[in-house]
This record gives sequence, structure tokens and C-alpha cells, in this order.
Amino acid sequence: MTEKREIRIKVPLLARVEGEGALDLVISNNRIETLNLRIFEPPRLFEKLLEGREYQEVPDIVARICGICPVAYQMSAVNALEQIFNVQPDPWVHAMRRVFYCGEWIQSHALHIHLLAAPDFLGFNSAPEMAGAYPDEVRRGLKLQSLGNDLIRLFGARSVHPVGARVGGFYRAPDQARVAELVSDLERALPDAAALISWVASLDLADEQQNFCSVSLRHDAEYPIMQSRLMSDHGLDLAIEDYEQKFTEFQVPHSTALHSSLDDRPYLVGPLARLNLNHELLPEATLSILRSTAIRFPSKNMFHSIVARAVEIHFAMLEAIRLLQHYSLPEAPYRDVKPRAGIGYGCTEAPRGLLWHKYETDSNGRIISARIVPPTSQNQARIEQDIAASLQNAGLDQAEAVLRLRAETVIRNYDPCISCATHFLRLKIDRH
Amino acid sequence: MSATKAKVAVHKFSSCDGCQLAFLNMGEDLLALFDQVDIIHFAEAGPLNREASVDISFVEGSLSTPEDIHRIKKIREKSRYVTTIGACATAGGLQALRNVAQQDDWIQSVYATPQYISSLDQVMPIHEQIAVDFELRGCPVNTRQITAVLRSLLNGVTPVNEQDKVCMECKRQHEVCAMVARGLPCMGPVTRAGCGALCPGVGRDCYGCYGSAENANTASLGGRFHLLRLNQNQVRHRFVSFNGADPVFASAGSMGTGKND
Amino acid sequence: MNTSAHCPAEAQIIAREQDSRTIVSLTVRLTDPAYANEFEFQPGQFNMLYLYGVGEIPISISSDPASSDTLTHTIRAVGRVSHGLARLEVGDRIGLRGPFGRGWPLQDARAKSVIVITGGLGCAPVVPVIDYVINRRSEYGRLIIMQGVKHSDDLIWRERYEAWGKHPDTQVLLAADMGGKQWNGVVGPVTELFDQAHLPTENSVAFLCGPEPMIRACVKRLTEEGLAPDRIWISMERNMQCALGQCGHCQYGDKFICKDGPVFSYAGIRHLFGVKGF
Amino acid sequence: MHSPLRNFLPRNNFSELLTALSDGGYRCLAPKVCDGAIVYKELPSQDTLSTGISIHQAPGSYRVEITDSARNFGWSNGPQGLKPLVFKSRETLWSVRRDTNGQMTFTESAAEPDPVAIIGVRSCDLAALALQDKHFLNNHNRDSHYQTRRASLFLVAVNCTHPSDTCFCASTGDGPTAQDGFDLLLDELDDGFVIRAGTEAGEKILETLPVDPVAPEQAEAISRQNQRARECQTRRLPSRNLEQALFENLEHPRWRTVAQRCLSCANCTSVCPTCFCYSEQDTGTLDFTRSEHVREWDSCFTQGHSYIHGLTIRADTKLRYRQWLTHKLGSWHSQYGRSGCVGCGRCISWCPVGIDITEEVTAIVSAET
Ligand SMILES: Cc1cc2nc3c(=O)[nH]c(=O)nc-3n(C[C@H](O)[C@H](O)[C@H](O)COP(=O)(O)OP(=O)(O)OC[C@H]3O[C@@H](n4cnc5c(N)ncnc54)[C@H](O)[C@@H]3O)c2cc1C
Ligand code: SF4
Ligand code: SF4
Ligand code: SF4
Repeated sequence: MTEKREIRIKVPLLARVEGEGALDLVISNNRIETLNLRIFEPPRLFEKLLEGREYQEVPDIVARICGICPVAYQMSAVNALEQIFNVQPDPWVHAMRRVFYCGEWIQSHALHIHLLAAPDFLGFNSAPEMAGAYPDEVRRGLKLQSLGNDLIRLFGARSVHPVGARVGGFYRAPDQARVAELVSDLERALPDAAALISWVASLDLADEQQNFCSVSLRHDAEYPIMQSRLMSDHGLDLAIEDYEQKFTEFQVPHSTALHSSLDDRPYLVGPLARLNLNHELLPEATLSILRSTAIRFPSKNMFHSIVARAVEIHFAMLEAIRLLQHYSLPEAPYRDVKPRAGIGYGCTEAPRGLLWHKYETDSNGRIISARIVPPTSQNQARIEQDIAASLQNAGLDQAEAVLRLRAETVIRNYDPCISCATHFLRLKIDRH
Repeated sequence: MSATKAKVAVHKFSSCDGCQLAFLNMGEDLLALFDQVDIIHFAEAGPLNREASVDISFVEGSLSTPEDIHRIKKIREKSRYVTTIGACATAGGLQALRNVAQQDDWIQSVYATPQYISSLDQVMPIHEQIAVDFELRGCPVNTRQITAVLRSLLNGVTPVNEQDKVCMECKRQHEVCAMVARGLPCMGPVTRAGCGALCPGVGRDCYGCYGSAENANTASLGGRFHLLRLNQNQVRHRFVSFNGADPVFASAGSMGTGKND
Repeated sequence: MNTSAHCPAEAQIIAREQDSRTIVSLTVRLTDPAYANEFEFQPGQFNMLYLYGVGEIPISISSDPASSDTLTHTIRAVGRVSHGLARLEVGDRIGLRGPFGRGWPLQDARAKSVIVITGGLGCAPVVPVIDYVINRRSEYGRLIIMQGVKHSDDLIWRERYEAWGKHPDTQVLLAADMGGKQWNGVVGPVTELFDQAHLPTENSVAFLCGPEPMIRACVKRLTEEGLAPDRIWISMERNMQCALGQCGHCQYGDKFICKDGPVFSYAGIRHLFGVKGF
Repeated sequence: MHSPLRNFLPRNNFSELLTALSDGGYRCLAPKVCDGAIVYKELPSQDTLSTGISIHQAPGSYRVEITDSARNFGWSNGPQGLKPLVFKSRETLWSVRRDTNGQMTFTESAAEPDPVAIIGVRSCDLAALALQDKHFLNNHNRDSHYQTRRASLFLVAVNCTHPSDTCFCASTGDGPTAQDGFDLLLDELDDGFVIRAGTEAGEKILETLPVDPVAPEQAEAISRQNQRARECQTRRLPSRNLEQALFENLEHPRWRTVAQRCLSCANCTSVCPTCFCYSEQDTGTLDFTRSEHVREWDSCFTQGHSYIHGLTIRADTKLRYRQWLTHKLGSWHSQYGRSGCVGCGRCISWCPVGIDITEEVTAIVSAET
């Protein structure tokens, strides 16, 4: 190495991510000088605007934090509020919430794989471009995405900001005939989901091992979606109520979203973390497809996230079928709720990872304060760490375009959701 | 129809991305869309070309920073036809609620280094800064609406402005009126149709996410809400939520403010 | 051949005339020859024209009923459908249903003087009337044609007016609220023309078509001059969806414009004429 | 008029009627409580009718109560009459395909005959159906969609014994007992039904039923309960042709005050069993080869109803409410030879702000202002 070289990579607007973010990267003499995943979307101050609202309004309001994962927001919120009001929803409600949530995983993961991530691994700039060359794969993906949307609609009437969930359960139980129809749609699409796993596993994913800490919910008997304990592969075992004791959020000057750390270190949430920690809870049907691929979990290859997503689609479809197969109308689709004063916590596995909520209400159930920690802000520090490692692995002497694409690919691999991340604040970057 | 495809852009401002999903959730019809038009800029779907001239721009989100204003003016210059989509773009969205609150106080309380903050005093719908050719309402807008607008524009005619009340759709679907049969404070009689009366369809009252309909009698409905035992605060929240800067709802919501019970 | 009342038949544009910046005359022929053959209409009747994928609107037939194998429609581009129709070219296809409504009472007018008062585009639905009378000049009394426009540039068919004016016992009077450079007609509302016309109020009928305020003013003048209400005929316009007397939109008090009209005698509608809200 | 009271069908034989109907090829729609109101729902073959439903209606309010009465029809009415069964709230009239040369092929869509028996039809709704027949099946035009569905109906009417507070069919002459328009008509007693036929089709079904003769006490009980049903109604329309009176009062101040309350929401016209307005539009997918032309219920309370380019004839609620009332109670007489109101009271109950048509019209046509 002889010459001194400085590369300044600025990606002013990241493509194929939800929301608007940028990347500033300065490599000087084969050293990364600056590496900022810059999230600049203006804040929407959601926690603040929840104050003074009635508890019934919360599921509809928090849904608006994110159009891709509104179900996650609604479920974390209703869990937290039910904790305050001390209501235990029926097993029926619990099961149907899981199905509702499965719909969101399927929809969000299918969208990410096909429209956002796959073009990177197949060498396209955009989904429309890729659709020209891979019409069958894209069609299959869109079909799966639609199935996810259909599942959300089953309970919520629409898939973006669904209107069916309430504290205590659902406003209305879905109609039996419609459920039966969807179950058979899901069954018919299972081979597609299986083929999807093989397809993504066969993509040319860089082989790159990294060290990171995976964090997810943990449930004894089921693959975690809602309300259980927190765990990590570094020995964490924590009640969600104690989240704030271990996890800290802090501000960095280059982002309008807070960064988050666990014991002062970055950590990973999301499908790869979930699979790393819970793969043995997957149904045998899913595991056997996974075994037929070359990929094994737990995995330290961040790019296996896309495989994890495909695996979770298959799981979520099986899970929805399992829970809907013997569907019958409940006596009541919700429990009546008596509001009271208190503090409650809700934590669920959004498609992108942990989504933690905390609310305080007064005796009428009005919100006194709210705190929401979304998955993407938790992953931010990890993403920056990953970009650095990945570029280092690739070799910092590579051409600028290569480095740039690599960095973008890494970012997209996390499926960052910037609307979620920036629900509350705005920073102006000071450049001196 | 002309031989060249229409050039389409989808832009985003302050929002949840939900309205763009009306495109991305089209299912297999998305492929028909890619066939019918050239997507020039649509960050989430990949193509990036913010500066290019296009035939139709769809704009999601509200304006909340000085840069936003600069950018939307550029978009106007470069677009033959601008359609705003969703409650944020047409009526400020939920985030416009901060217009009525003490913003400084809000910002102090949510973050550590407030001196970094720079944003507009008011969250604005797009039409406050540029001339908008067509507004599509809803939080979020749906694929049916987007398809109807695209069909009209590609046919060279103005899209239909749906402005009837949610009650019309509710009744066409034979939902039992939630307000009359169960005393729920439904916003349907003042809210713009377009969603397909989803909320009455799942057995709940409409909460007004499509904004105000034409000739909306908010005073009469507000009075009815009081008779249904809603307090002043609750009535205000019914009107001022998802379309924070909708003038009809905003003024209905400010009626009787001060009495915070 | 198309049998349904709701469902249009296909027609092809065989001639297109750009009458002014916003006004286009489309002459169409029904593509089913059998249907084209049996199509007959009366002056004053209208068709529902359908623009593919967009919608239907009522448009009067402005051509001669005698040659009904082709049908001319003079369309002012004002909104959604009309703008789209006005952009079509020769060879393009549209949907067509019709004819609908009751036309002008030409039988009743026989041997009487005929006063035609139109405003804006209003003359289109009366053109077949004028042609009809001129072709049977001896069977009618005087023919007085008065046309008003907002701006003289809006006046279409100047040559036609000139030609009509050359027929015996035929008077053509033109007025524009605002006159342009080469305007030698009257400047002012169409009622200004009344003094020049020396209207025959005995044994005459008046046919009126155009914007309602203008019609109201003319009806007032005509009745003041002594024309009986049942001798004054007005073509009305209301929102129209089906043209079959079903959709309810064109109701005008106890009337349905589409089937009881669009042409009404003033005597039949005077209780509502000009009443706000009807 | 119709056959005398001869045949008694004991309650536990009622299922025989259902069987006879389904053997006759009809789907049966029967009253069920759904979301807090009576609606006609398909009755699965082995199912029984609901019992003990009681309905309380008041301006802007409708409540269901379940009592321990064994009766099946001791209620007034639900939010919809027969209208949705014959005049669909949304249907495709025709569709069109366009090929690459721009050539168009129009295809009319036809309604499928779907024989359906409706159990528990009220006399007000029979009257309304007769009015809709006049509108959709007149000499000027016969609506084939309406006609097909209309011909598929088998109407099992039940005389109304429990009018609600909002009912005023006695004053319009359309109830509470049915005069004609039914295939079968029932009078409900505690232990069963007196049943008679109004058409040949009804007669055929009746012949197959295991009926008993009617006892004189039963006939008496029926005439008593029918009279009670008539007399318990407190609301009424002014008892004359209101056309002239309404059109003479177009500037009455009451129009303004009612407009302050009216939401212009069209709930009244949507539940009205005689309202017939609809609008048409084109819909379709993004792929431009096909388009569908649909009609759907519209209302004189919408802006689009009276829109002509550049002008809305009835821009405000005062004019829209006035259009509704002057048409329904006024010009309907000229158009169809009778008032457009059958006294079902739905527009009173289902108006979210409880506007009462009888109160409004009385105020408007009464001498003092
Ligand atoms: C009997 C009759 C004869 C007519 N003859 C002619 C003619 O010869 N030439 C001509 O240029 N115009 C004529 N009109 C007016 C013409 O129908 C309207 O200009 C046209 O409907 C406007 O439609 P649009 O979609 O372009 O306008 P928009 O303003 O976009 O209207 C939207 C929709 O509203 C309805 N609508 C709007 N205006 C009218 C209207 N005036 N009448 C009925 N429905 C309306 C239509 O469904 C229309 O598609 C006639 C109208 C009637 C009732
Ligand atoms: S439920 Fe709401 S939307 Fe439906 S009719 Fe009643 S008031 Fe209107
Ligand atoms: S019913 Fe109302 S709140 Fe519900 S989706 Fe429709 S407009 Fe939004
Ligand atoms: S009268 Fe009642 S139901 Fe009818 S439009 Fe007015 S408010 Fe709605």
C-alpha cells in the first residue's frame, strides 16, 4: 500500500428502506474516519401527543407511527394497557392476536425480501427492474405479501392502520367462512413459502462472520411474538418491566433517532436475533426445509437475516393455519375493561425486532405519559458497527462504488424502519 | 393513449409511510403498474431521481422543516400534476396536533439536547406551500383510491373527488348503525367516504381518519356526542386527531376549548 | 344490436370539427349497421355519450334528424367527461345510448312564427329545429333567431348564422356581453335584442335554451310582451345518470327532466322555475 | 279481499312451512338479531326462528331486548325493508372491454334469478315494494335487474302486533295489517299462526301444510291485537295530500331550523324503503382492457345529487332536506299517485340526530309559522 487515498461516500437518500435516511462515510488512508447512519426524518412527537388521550384511542394513534408494522404497535400498546387495568384476555384473543401478528410478519418480510433486499443480491437497482428479470419470483413474493395483508385484514379490515384491535381483544370476531377460505389460501401457498426459503438460501450472500449480541423475547413453549421475557445469547434473562434497567437510549448528533445499548454495547434485534435464540421452537416442517439448505442457525453471518425472514414467513403461515384450523366464534371477541391508574409495559416482536412500550394512566384510563422504544433505533448502533466490519472485511481499498453498495446493502439487510425510529425527535447537525 | 409511458414519482415527507403502501400492497397488480407507468422516483421501491421532471407526482407526508418547503417547491416545478395522498399531506396528519400544543414544552421533555432542534413552528399540509392539483384523503389512502386516480389521469381526465359521508358507504354495506343501535359516538356523518366504512364494518364507530366530508355539520354531531355523555375533552379528541389541520374538524374541536373537564 | 336501456352501443367518430377553443362537434356513426339504421330522433332529444373507462354524459343531438345515420354532438369541454370527449379524434370510439327525452314541439309550431333564443352553447340543441324550419320555410311564419354569448370570441358557427339570416322572413340577432374587436353585433345581454326584433306575439312560439339566468330574463320579457306561458318552451338541464327516469338525479319537482323533458312548456314548470333548490 | 281466516298452523308445525319453502326451491331469509338490530339472514335448514325479540325505537335510537315471549314476530321492524333484496345497494350494470384497436365490446350484466322466501315481512314494506315496482317496472322503462330479483321473491308477511313508538303506518294507510302484495300472510298468536294465501304460489305452499281450523276465539284475538296495533300508534302524518301544502311553504322558517340539526348524512334515505336514487360510475383495474359500470345507492342529501357543471343546485342542507321532504310527501303524488311515505318510521329511528319527519312536516304545513 503506497498511495494515500481518501474516499468520501455520501448517500443522501437511502433507497429501498422505509423512511428517509442517509449515510456519511469518510475513509482516509484505509481507515474509517467517519461512519454515520444518518437518520434525518423529522420527529413526530408521538409520545407527547398521546398524553391526555383516552386509553381506547391508543391503538389507533400508535399504529400511525409506522405503516409497515402497525400491528406491532397496537399489540405492544394493548398488552401494556391490559397490564395496567389487570385484564387477562381470553385464550381465543391471545391466539387470534398471534394470527394477526403473523399476518404482519408475512407481509413485512415478503415486502422486504422481494422489493427491498433481493435486488442487492441479484444486482438490480430497484424492484421494478428486478421484476423484469425475475417475474416469477417477484410474483410469488407479492402473492405471499398479499396473503399477509389478507390475514391482517381478517381482523383489522385493512392492513395499514387496521381498525379491529382494542384493549381487551378485538372489536369483532372474523366470520367463519372467511377464516376457512384464508386457511385454504394459506395451505395452498405453503409450497411457495417453502420454495422461498430455498431460493433466498441459494442467493449469493457474502460469507462473513461477526460478533454481536442477539436479543429477543423468549417463551418456553412457542416461538416468541408477544409478551414474555427478554433474553440474549450473552446470558440476559429479564422481565420486560425491567427493560430500562439494562437498556439505555442515548442521543447521537447525526441522527434524529436515539441509539440504544445493552450494558453499554450495541446489540441486534429482529429476525436473525430471534432465529438465533429460538430456532429450536420452530415447527418441524419449517426446520426440515431449513435443514435442506446449507444454512444453519444460530448464525453469525448478518446476511442470513434474509433467510431468517423467509423462515419466519413459513413459520408464520404454519402458525396461522394451526391457530385458525379449528376456529370457532368466541362468546365475546373482547373483555370489558375497567380503567384504573397505574403503569404498564408491553413488549412484542415487531417484524424488525423488539418493540417496547410503557404507559402511565390516571384512574379514568387517560394517558399521563408514554415511552416507546422501536426496533430500528435499537439496531442503529449495531448497523454502524456492522458497516465498519463489513467494509473492513471486503477491504477498504476497494473501489468507491463497491464500498458504497456494500454499505447500502448492509443497511438494507436490517430492514431499517425510519418512520418508527424517528417517532419523537429532531436534531440539527452541527458541522464545525 | 400515447405511446410513451407516463412518468410517475412518489415522494415522502413527514409520515408513517402507510400511504405509499397503497402502491406496494397492490399485490400482483404492482406488476401491472410497473407496466403502465415509468416509476422515476420512489425511494422505497428503489428508483431514485428526486430532481427529474415527471408527469405525475404523488406526495405523502406533511411539511415540518425548512428543507421540506424547499423540496416541495422543487417537486412542484418538476411535476405536471401533483396529487397529495393521505391525511399527513392533505391535512397535516396526527403530527399536526403539535400545532395546537405548546411545542417548545414538548420538545424539552423528550430529548436531552434541545438546542439541536430546528423545525417549523407549524406542521403544514402540502397545499399550504404549493398549488396541488388533486388531494386524496385518508389515513391511510387505499389501493382502490390510488387505482382510481391513476386510471383517470392515465385516461387524461380529472380524478373524481369523493366527498360524500362515510354513512353512505356504511349503509350500502348494510352495517347496522353503531350510533343509533349502540349509542357509540360515530364520526361517520361528518367524515369523508373512501375507506369503505371499515370501522362500522368491524362493529365500531368511525374515528374520522378520512377527514371532513363536504357540508359536514360538526356542530350538530358534536351536540349529539354530548348527549351520548362524552365530555368536552372527548368530543374535542373525536374531531382533532388524525387530520390535525383539517379546518372543519379543527374548528369543531376548538369549540368550547378552555373547559377542560 | 343493443337492447339494454342501461348499456351503450359502440359508435365511431367519423368527423370532428373544432368549433372554438372549448367546443367540438363530433359526428359519429353507430358501428352496428342495423342499429344505425333504425335510429331515429326528434330535434331537442339527447344521447348519453360514454367515454371509455370514465363515464357517461347527456349531450343533445345537433344534426339533422333527416339524416340520422350519422349523429352530430356539439360538446363544450367543461369537466371530466366532456374534456375527454373533446380530445378524441376521427376513428376513435365511444359508447352511445339514446335518443332520450321529448324534443321541441315542432308540430305545434306549424304555421306559427318561431322565436329561437339561445345563450352560450345553447344553440346546439336548437340547430336541428332551425334546419327543420328553414327546410320547410313556407309552413311557418317568421323565424327569429337570437343568440347571446359572454364574449364575442365564444360565438361559434358565424357562417351558419349568416346563412340562416339570408333566408326569407328570417332574422338573426346576435349579442355579446363583451364584444371583441371585430364585433358588429349588440354588446349586452341577449334581452337587449328584444327591441330590435319586434317580436310577433300573436300566433308564435318561443324556443329557449341556455344558462338559466338568461332564460329567466328572456321568459320575463316574453311574457311581458304578451306571449302565453304555454307558447314558451324551455330546454332544462339537471344532473343525469341514467336518462331512464330511474336514478332520480334529474328530478325537477314532480318532473324527470330526462323523460318528461328536457324540453318543457313554461306553463308546466312555472311554479318551480327560478326557485332556488329545484 | 283475501281468503277468510280458515287455517291455523300450530307453532310447533311452523318448521313445516320452512320445509315446504325450501322444497319449493326457495332460500329462506328470516329475522335475526345482528349487531343490535333485526336483519333478514339466511336461515340454515335445521335452524329455528328467533323468539322473544322486542324492539324499542325512538328518534335516533334503536334497542333490542330479548324477552321470554315465545312469539317470533313480536317486534316492529329492522333497519332495512325489502329494498336491498330487489334494488341492490351496489351492482354492475354492464362492463366493456377494449382491444388494442380501440374497439369496444359492451356486455350487459344480468341479475341471476335467486328464489328467496322472506319470512316476517311487514305491511309497510309490502306497500313500499309496490311503490318501488311502480318506479322500476313502469311503462317508460323496466329495470331488468330489479325485475329479475323481484320475480324471485316469495313474501311471507306477518301482521304487525308490536309497532314501535316511531311507527305511523296506520296514518299512511299502509299497516299495521297487510292488505295485499304477499304470497302468504300470517297472524301470530301465542300458540301459532293463522295463515292465508294471497297468490297462487302461496296457495300451493299452504295446501301442503298441516293446518287446523281456526277457532272463533282465535279470530277474535287476532282482530283485537290488530286493532291494538293500530291504536297504539301515536305519530301521524297530516292526513291529506301534502303536495300543495308543501310547495306553498317553500320559504317556511322551519326548513332552516331543521337544517341546523340535519347532518345531511343520508341515513334517512338509505333506510327508507321507497327511496330509489342511485348514481353510476366506472371502475376497474389498472390494466386498461376492461372497465365496469356500476350503480350504487345515492341520496338527495349528497352534493353530487344536484351537481351540474359549475353549480350545485342544492348546496346547503336546507335545500337538500326540503328536496327530500317535498319529494317524498309531495311530488311523489304527481309522479306515482300517492305519497312516498309508508309510515315505517325508519327515517326517525335511524337518523343519528333523531329528526322526526312527522314533526317537521306538521310544523311546516300547519297554518302558524
Ligand atoms: C338534456 C341535456 C342536454 C345537454 N346537451 C349538451 C350539449 O349538447 N352540449 C354540451 O356541451 N353539453 C350539454 N349538456 C351538458 C352536459 O351534459 C354537461 O356539460 C356534462 O355533463 C358535464 O360533464 P363533465 O363530466 O364534463 O363535467 P364535470 O363538471 O366534471 O361533471 C361531473 C359529472 O356530473 C354530471 N354533470 C355535470 N354537469 C351536468 C349537466 N349539465 N347535466 C347533467 N349532468 C351533469 C355528469 O355525470 C358529469 O360526468 C346537456 C345536459 C343535459 C341534461
Ligand atoms: S355507524 Fe356511523 S357511519 Fe354508519 S350510519 Fe351510523 S353514524 Fe353513519
Ligand atoms: S370508518 Fe372512519 S376511522 Fe374507520 S377507516 Fe373509515 S374513515 Fe377511517
Ligand atoms: S334527516 Fe337525519 S338521517 Fe336524514 S340526512 Fe338529516 S340527519 Fe341524516
